Amino acid sequence: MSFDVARVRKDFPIFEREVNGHPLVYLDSANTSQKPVQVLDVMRAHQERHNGNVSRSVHTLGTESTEMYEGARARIASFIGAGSPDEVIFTKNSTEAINLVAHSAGQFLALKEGDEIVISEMEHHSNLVPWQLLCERTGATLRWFGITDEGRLDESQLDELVNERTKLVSVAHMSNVLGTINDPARLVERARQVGALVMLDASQSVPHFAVDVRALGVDFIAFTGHKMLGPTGIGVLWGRFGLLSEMPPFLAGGSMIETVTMGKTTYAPPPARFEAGTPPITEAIGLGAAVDYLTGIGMDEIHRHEQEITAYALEQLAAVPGVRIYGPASPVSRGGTVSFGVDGVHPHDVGQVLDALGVEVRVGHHCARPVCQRFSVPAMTRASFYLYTTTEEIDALARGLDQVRKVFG
Amino acid sequence: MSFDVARVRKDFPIFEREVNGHPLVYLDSANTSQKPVQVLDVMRAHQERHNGNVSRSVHTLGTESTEMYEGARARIASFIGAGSPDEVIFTKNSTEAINLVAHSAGQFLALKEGDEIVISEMEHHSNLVPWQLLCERTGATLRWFGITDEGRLDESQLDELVNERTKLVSVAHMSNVLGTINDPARLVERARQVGALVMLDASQSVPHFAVDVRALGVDFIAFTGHKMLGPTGIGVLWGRFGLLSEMPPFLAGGSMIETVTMGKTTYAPPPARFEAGTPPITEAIGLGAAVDYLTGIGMDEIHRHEQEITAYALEQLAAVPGVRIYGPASPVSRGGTVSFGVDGVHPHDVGQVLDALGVEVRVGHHCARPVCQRFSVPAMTRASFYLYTTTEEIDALARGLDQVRKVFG
Amino acid sequence: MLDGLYQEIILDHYKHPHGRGLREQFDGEAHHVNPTCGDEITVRVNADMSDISYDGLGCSISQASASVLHELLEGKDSATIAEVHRAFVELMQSRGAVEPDEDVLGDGIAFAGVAKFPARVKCALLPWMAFKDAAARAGVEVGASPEVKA
Amino acid sequence: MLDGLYQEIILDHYKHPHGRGLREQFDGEAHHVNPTCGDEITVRVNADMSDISYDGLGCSISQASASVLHELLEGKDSATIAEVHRAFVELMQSRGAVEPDEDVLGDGIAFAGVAKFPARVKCALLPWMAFKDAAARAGVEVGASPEVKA
Ligand SMILES: Cc1ncc(COP(=O)(O)O)c(C=O)c1O
Ligand SMILES: Cc1ncc(COP(=O)(O)O)c(C=O)c1O
Repeated sequence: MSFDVARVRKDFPIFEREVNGHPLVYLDSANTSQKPVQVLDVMRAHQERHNGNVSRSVHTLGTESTEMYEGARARIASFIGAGSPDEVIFTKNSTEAINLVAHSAGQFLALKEGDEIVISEMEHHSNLVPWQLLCERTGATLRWFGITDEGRLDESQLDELVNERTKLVSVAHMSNVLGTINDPARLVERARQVGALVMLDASQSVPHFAVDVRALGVDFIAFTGHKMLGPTGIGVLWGRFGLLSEMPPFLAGGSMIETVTMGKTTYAPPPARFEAGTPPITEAIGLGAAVDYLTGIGMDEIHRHEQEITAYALEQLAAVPGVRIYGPASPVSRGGTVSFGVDGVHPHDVGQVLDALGVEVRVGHHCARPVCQRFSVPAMTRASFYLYTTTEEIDALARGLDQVRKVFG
Repeated sequence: MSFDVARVRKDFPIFEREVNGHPLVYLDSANTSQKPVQVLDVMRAHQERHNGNVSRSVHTLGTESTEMYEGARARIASFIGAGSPDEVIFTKNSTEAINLVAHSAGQFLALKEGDEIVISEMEHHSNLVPWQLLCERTGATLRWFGITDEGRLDESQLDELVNERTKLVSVAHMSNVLGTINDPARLVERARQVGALVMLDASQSVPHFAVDVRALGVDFIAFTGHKMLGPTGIGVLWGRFGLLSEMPPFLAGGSMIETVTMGKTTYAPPPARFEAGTPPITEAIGLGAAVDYLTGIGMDEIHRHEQEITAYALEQLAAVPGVRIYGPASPVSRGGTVSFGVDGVHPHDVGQVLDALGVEVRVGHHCARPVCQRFSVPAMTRASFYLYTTTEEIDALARGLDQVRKVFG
Repeated sequence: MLDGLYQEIILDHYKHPHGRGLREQFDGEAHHVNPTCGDEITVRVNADMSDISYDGLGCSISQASASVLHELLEGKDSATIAEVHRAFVELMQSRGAVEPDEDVLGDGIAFAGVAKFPARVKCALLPWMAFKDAAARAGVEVGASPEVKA
Repeated sequence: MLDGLYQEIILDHYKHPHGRGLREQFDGEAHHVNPTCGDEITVRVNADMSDISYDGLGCSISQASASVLHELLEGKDSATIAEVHRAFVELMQSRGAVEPDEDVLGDGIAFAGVAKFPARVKCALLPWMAFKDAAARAGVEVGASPEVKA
C-alpha cells in the first residue's frame, strides 16, 4: 500500500486539537515528535496489566515486563542493523548516550594531553559540551570541522584534522538546524587509517530514514525516543560489542553488577553494565512500539514523503520576500528541517505570530549556538517535518510569514 | 474521610488481572509500585494533547508542556518540604541521582587520598557502587557502618567512623531489604561537627511516609518515581540550593548551558544545570500526578495503614514453621518490607511456588548483596507492602508458604 | 490574541528605540543573556542615574522593554527607580492578574499583555535584570526584586 | 502449573544430589555466579572427564541440574559430552518448542518444563556453563554453545 499522509495523521490524537483557534500545524518535529495511539496503547497496556521490575524477579509480572523490555531491545537492534541486541543500551535520551561514551570510552582510551577529539561546528550542544568537559578532565584537545557557506560539513581539512593524535571523532549524522545529512564514509575511512573511534549523533537521522550501523561502519551511534514517535525518557546508545565489552561502567548501581562486596565490585557484560538502576521500562517498550509503527509504514516511504515536503517547503519559503534559508537550498542530502530568517524580524517574533495562527515552529539557537554564530545571527526560525506533515501545513506556514511581515512591516 | 483500602484498590487497574489462575497478590512494591489510573490519565493527556518539548519554544504546545513540567517540579518540591522548586532536579531514577552527586559533589569536594566517604552495609548497590567508583577515581577511602543482629544501623562507632577526614556520608533512609528506618539525626549532628556533607537514599522512604528535607537537616536526598505510584524513567535529586549552585555539571548537553562557543561553555543555574538534554517530560508530569494522589490520601494515613499491615505480616510470618525474619521483628521504626528465609528451601523456589499461587514476591539479593552476606545467606525472599496491600493478601502469602513447605518438605 | 502582546506602543518603541547605544562614561555595567533564545543586552549606568545606556540583540519585546526602561528610569531619583522597577517586575510576573498603574509605569503598561505569555516574560525582563545588576555595580541597590528564572 | 517445573526427578536430584563435593585432583576449574539471585557454582574436571566434581549454593533447579550434569557427563567421551551439552542447552533455550530425546538427555528431559520459565532457564544452565569453562581450561572444547545471558 502506498503512503497516505491523511491515514497516518488519524493515528495521532493531537491533530484533533486547535491552537489559538486554528487547527494545529505542528512543524517542530526535530524538537520532539508527536506520538501515535499505537505507541500510547502499548505503554498503557504495560502499565495497567504487566507492570513489574525487570530482570530481578521470578514472578509472572516481572517476567512479562522483562520479555516486553528485552523484546523492544531486540526490535530496535534489528531496526538499526545491529549485530546483536546486546549492542543496544537504553539511556534516558541521546544526551546521556553521548555522555556515556565521553566518560566510558574516554576512560577506556586513557586520554591525555596531546590526544585530540574531533567534532564539528554543526553539533547540537549535546554532542559538543560532553567533549569539552572530557577534554577539560583529561587535557586532550578539542578540534572541529567547519561549515561551508552552503551549510555542508567542510571536509577540506579532513586529513589534517583527523590525524595520528586523534582518538575519537563524533559528528552529527544530520544537523538539527541546517538539515544537512552528512555521509560519514570518508571520515570513517580516515579515522580507520589513524586508529580513531567514530561516533555518529544519529538523533536526527534514525527517526527519518533507514540507518544501518554496520553499513555505516562507525563505532557508536546515539538517538532518542521522543524524536521518533516514542515517549520522552528513553534514548539509545548503540556500540560495537567488542568495544562495549572493554569499556568501564559509567553510571553505577543496581543491575549492572556481577558480584558486589563492600570492598569490590565486578560488572555484568553489556548491555547490563551500562544500565544502572531501574531502566525506563515502559518507555523502552514504547520505543519498541514506535519502531514497529515506523517499520510498518516503511522508513523508505517516510523518507520519500519527507523529501517531497522538503522540496515543496524550500520552494514556498524561497518565494516569501525577505526570507533567507540557512543550509542546503535543495533537498539533495538534506532532511526535512529548514531554518530561516525573516529580514528585520527577530525569530522570537516570527514564532509568536506564527503560533497565534496555530503554526508551531521553533525559534532560538536550537541548542546549536555555534551554527548561529557561523551564520552571524543570534537565532533562527526552524520548521521541521515528519511523516505526518502535509503540503497544506507548509502553505499555512507561508501564509503565516506574510502575516509576520505585515505586523512588523 | 478515613483510609479505605478497598476504595484505593479500585484506582489500580492491574488488580483486575489474575496470575496463574489466581487473583493477583502483589507484594513487591519495594521493587516497583503499581500505578493508579489518575497518574496514567494525566500522562496520556499530556501525550495526546499537550506534547511539546520544554523550555525551548515560544509556541503554545511547548508552553503548555513547560508549565505542566515545572508545575510537577513545584508540587514535588512542596511534597518533600524543599525550600524552592529550584532544589528539585529531575533524573531518570534514584541511581542517576546518586551518581550525579558522586560525580559532581565529588568534584566540588576535590576529593583526594586520605579523604573518606562513609556509607553503610545495608545500602542498595545504587548507594554503594557509585561511591566505590568515586573512591577509585580520587584515591579517597570508603568506610561503612555495620548492621546489628536486629537489622539496625550500628552507630556504636559513629564518632570514629565519621571524623575530620570524612567528606560525605550517604546512607539509606529505609533499607530495601530489612525494612529498617534509619533516623539520621545523630549522624547529621556528627557530620556537621566534622564538616561532612550528608546524603540520604530516600528511595524507600519518600514513597511511604512524610519526608521533610529541612527537618531532616541533610544536604541531598534521592528518590525514584516508579516506587511511588509514578512511571518508570523518572527520579529526583533534591539538594540544598547553595550547594547545588556551587557544584559543576555532570551530564552535559542541551538546556544546561548559559552560553556556548566551540571553545568554552558556561552553565545555567540549578536545576537546569543538572538536566542535560530533553528531560523525561511526561514522566515528570506523571510523578507530579502521583504526588497529588499520595497527598490526596495523606502520607500519614498511608504510613498508618502500612504499619498495621506490617504488624500483621510479622505476626503471620512468625507463625509459619521454619520461617526466619531478617530485620526488626516489631513494626517500630521499620517500614512495610519484610525479608525472610524458609528453612531448607532456596528463595528462588519459594518465589516460584508463591507465583504459581498468584503471590508476587521478590527473591534474590535485592541489589543489596552485602546485607545477605551480613546474615550469611546467598539470597532472601521479600514481601513488601504499600497503601493498596490488604490483610487478605498477607493471608494468601502465609497459605502460600504452607504450600512451599509441602512441595519441598 | 496577538494584539494583547504586540501593542502599538511596543512596536513603536521597537522600531524607534529611545536612548539606544552604549556610552563610554559609566559606573556600572552588566551583560545578560537569555540562554534559550540567545538574546543579549548590555546596560551601563552612572551612579546618579543621570545616564542609562544600553545595546543588545533581541526580539521586539526585549528591545522595546529596554527603550521603555530608559525612558522611565533615566535621571530619576533612587526611590522612584526602585518603585518603578518593582512595579514592572510585579506586572510581568502577575500572569495578567495585576492592573498596571499608568502614573508609575507610563508606556510600561503596554507590557501587561506580555505577562500572559510565560515564554516572553523573560524577554521583557531581560533589560530590567541587567539594569539591576549594572546599578548594583554602580553602588545603587534597586531593591530585592523576586528571583527571575531564565 | 508448578508440576511442569518441579518434576519428581528434579526434586529427587535436588534432595539427593549425585557426585556433589569438590575433589582436589583436577585439570580445569570454573566458578560461575548468577548475578540476579546470587547463586554460585564451582565445577572441576579432569582432562579425560573421568572425574567431574562440583559444589555450590542455589535453588532446586540449579542444584538438580548440576547433579544431572554429573550423571550424564562424567566418564563420557568428548563426542558424547559435546552432544549432550548441546542438546541440553538447546532444550533450555527452546521455550518448550523442542521435544527432548531421552536417549541423549536421560534425567535431563525433566528440565523440559523449566524451558517455559525464562527466569529459571539461567538457573538450569548455570552448572552447564561453568562446566564448559572448566572443560576449556582443562583443554577440552565442548563446542560452541549459543551465548547465554545472565
Ligand atoms: C534503597 C534503594 N536505593 C536505590 C534504589 C534504586 O532505585 P532505581 O532503581 O529506581 O534507581 C532502590 C530500588 O531499586 C532502593 O530500594
Ligand atoms: C542532533 C541532536 N543531537 C542531540 C540531541 C539531544 O537529544 P535529547 O535532548 O533527546 O538528549 C538533539 C535534540 O535535542 C539533536 O537534534
